Amino acid sequence: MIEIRFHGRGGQGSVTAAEILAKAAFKDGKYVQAFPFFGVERRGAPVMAFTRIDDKPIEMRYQIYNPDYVLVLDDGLLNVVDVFSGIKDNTEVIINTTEFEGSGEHKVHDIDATGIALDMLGRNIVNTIILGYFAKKTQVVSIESLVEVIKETFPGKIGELNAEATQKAYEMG
Amino acid sequence: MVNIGCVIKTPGNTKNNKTGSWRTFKPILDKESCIDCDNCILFCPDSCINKQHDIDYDYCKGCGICAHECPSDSIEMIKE
Amino acid sequence: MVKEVMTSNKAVAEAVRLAKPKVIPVYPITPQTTISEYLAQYVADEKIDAKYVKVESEHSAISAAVGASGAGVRVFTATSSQGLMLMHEILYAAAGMRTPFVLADANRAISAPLNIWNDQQDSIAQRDAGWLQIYVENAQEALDTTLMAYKVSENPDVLLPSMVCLDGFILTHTVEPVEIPEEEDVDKFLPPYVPDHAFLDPKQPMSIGNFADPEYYMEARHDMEVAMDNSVEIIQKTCDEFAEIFGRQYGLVEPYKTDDAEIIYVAMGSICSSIRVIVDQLREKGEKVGLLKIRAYRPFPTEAINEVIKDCEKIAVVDKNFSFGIGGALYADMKVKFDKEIYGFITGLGGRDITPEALTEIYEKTKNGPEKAVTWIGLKEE
Amino acid sequence: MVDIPDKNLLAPGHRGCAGCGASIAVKLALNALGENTVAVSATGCLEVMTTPYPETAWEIPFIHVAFENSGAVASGVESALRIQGKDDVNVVAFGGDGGTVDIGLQSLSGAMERGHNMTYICYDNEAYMNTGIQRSGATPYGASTTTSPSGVASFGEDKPKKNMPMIMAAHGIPYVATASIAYPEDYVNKVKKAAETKGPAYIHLQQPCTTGWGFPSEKTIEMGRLAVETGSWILYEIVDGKFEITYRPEERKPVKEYLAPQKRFRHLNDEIVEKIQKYVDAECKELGL
Repeated sequence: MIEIRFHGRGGQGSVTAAEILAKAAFKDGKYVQAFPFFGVERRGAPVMAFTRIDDKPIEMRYQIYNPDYVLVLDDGLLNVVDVFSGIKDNTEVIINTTEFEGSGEHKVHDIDATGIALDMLGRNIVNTIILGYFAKKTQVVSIESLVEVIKETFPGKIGELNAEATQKAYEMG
Repeated sequence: MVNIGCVIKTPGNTKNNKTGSWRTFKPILDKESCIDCDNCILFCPDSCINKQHDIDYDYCKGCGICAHECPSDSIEMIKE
Repeated sequence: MVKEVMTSNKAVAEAVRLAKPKVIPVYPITPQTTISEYLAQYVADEKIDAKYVKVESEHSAISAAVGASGAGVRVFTATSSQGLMLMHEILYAAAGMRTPFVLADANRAISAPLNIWNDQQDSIAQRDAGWLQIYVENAQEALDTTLMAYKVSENPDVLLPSMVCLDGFILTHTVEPVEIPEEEDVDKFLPPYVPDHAFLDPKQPMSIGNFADPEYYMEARHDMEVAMDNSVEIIQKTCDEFAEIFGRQYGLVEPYKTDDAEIIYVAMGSICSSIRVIVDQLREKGEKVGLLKIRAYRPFPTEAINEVIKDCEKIAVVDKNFSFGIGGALYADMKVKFDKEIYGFITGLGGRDITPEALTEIYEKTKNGPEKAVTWIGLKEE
Repeated sequence: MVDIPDKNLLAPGHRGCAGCGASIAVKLALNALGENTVAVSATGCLEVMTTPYPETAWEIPFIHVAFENSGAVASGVESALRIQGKDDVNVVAFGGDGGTVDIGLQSLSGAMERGHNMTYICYDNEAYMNTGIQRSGATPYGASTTTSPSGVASFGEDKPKKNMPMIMAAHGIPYVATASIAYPEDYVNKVKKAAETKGPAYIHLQQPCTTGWGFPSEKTIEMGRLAVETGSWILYEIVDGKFEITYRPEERKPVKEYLAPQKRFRHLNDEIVEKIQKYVDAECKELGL
């Protein structure tokens, strides 16, 4: 069982990212589950989403308290919420940032997803990009499935662009 | 034993209920002086006057609208 | 056979598409809303040949549903929480008029305080309305149960409406893999609705929704009790037929590792998944524990439950609802029906997450004999 | 002249009061609509007196569900009929004033706004008669009811009648009309027009009630006529937004002639009667009567 927690802000697509990851892993032949932290948060407020991936059917339906991976879509959240809450010794944390200075306590990867997004999409939407980086770093999900699901989720040009950006992030991983 | 959901599949069967027994005054129509205005038919709440101006006493409750609305005074209400 | 990753709300919408209702009056409310959205889109895209009635309230949703079902067509509606409470009066009318349509309820807490999250107080509050109530555990079951609900409700020996209860957010907004049945298989399983008992046709006039005085009222209500009793067997039969075509077997109840269990959890809905995980963990430690999942809450499957629990020592009933001074509704029903050592546990109200620790605590308390007959689990200390 | 059909579609034997205006209202409407009609009713006198199980006075398909929802029930019925291709079946809903202007307003408003092809007829007897004469939003100024009684410090209902037809007209529906059972030709024509209208139609029908208003049973029609002849009830229609008076009294009688025979107004002093007369005058002036 692999448990992943996403941190983002309302409107940044954290829930969509959690679902895309689940769908991609499903394409890889896994059992999956993804859900938002059920809130009434509006655009801009901190939000969470969760994905579980396993080789057998997933039964548990409580929230994820001790994630194996944490994905942070917005480094501004580091000052607002404890993204490291409940993490284990081997938990890996991926943060969209250019200036994170970790204490060395945690396994932290940083990627400038915003840079890629602004460069390739023309706007700061990083939810799929960070998944590309995650795929390479962790091998939890295949980039092929990820790209397929992104194209299915966003039909047309926007999907193509997102897929390219995700591919780029994958190569940076 | 009731029908499922108390549905009634016999349209118009309130005719089983002879409301004529409610009556204390009875309308008597004089066809001689009747001018065929049909007011009595139109205004009868109990649909008991037919096209030929025959009054069905099985249902007439004796409300007196027909007599009151008769322009030729052809209907008289008499005590049962 | 297509398998896709989707929420339970989408799964319900897919079932509705396959069941081919003719009228869909529905009003949005969190967390049911996406059902109303999917169905509006399906109608807009002609994926369903139905009239989507954009009603102005849940009260009108259920009223239009009764009207349409009374007029003789298959009908679907959905709601949640306050919406179901607003429907309350007409839920009774729908059952009494024997309009056999299906309503999906995205289980959510009741105000006040205002809360949009999951518990089951909303549908439990409607348990005496004369509706069949089936509680589902996952998205697949939500889809399958919606299809089966039509078949059961429309059975001439039942003719009562069905409520498919799915936990808000925990199911409605969680994606997981779902197998979508083939249309031709569903058509075979669920033929078109052809009512005989009530419909509105000028060629064969009938009056429905009539006035009944003391001479007839009790018989009419008693007939509903008989129909509810009939539904026990018909639900099981329908589950078996469903399994034959689609390969997934459901029942009135679903036991898990109960054969030699000394303590059995009894619960409804999505919590059963998590309890199964805990049962496995406790079993590994040598504890003789099992789970009895109640799918059909109304009709109450007394015999099916008895079959499973008759030899166990203690029962822990997990309720996401409560009745003041009594405890959970399922707990109260179990106490009425069975002369056993039964304890009640109130959990997860208003979306309070039910953690593995909470579920383990329920087991420990039951094993050791709780201080109270009914215990609130997960309540914060002062 | 009004055509007299061979068969009445509201059968005798129903439990309406002797002299019941609601029965006349429904009988005339069904005459106009014909057999190819489905009727919906709100809870109220009409439902209770016509469908005492196992008997029904209805010769056409009929459905009742509850008090406040006949607009929504009719929406469901209409939708079900249309999706089955039964486009020629008339759908008519009847509600009393309570079921229409008070508790059923939301349901009706939704149904009208959605554009269902149906006719809604409010049979307005100006109070909750089924439960024993309690005031409704349609009870007129000065009327004494059991919940707006006259008393030492009260002259009865102290608010004017809710202007329901205009509220319906504000929905922008293609057909709105007022009518009276005392003018059957006018009423029947309006029901026919409403049925022919593609989309929602609303008829607000004044229907005197012998029991609730307190007059002898033979005067049901006379009261309706007095209401119209005094200008207390104005007959008009609004077709696609165009307003037109459909009946003009030759000479408007004083309101007192309408109020005096009714027990519900008997307590009124000259001052209140004068006030009512002024209300009526203003209303007639506004509508061009």
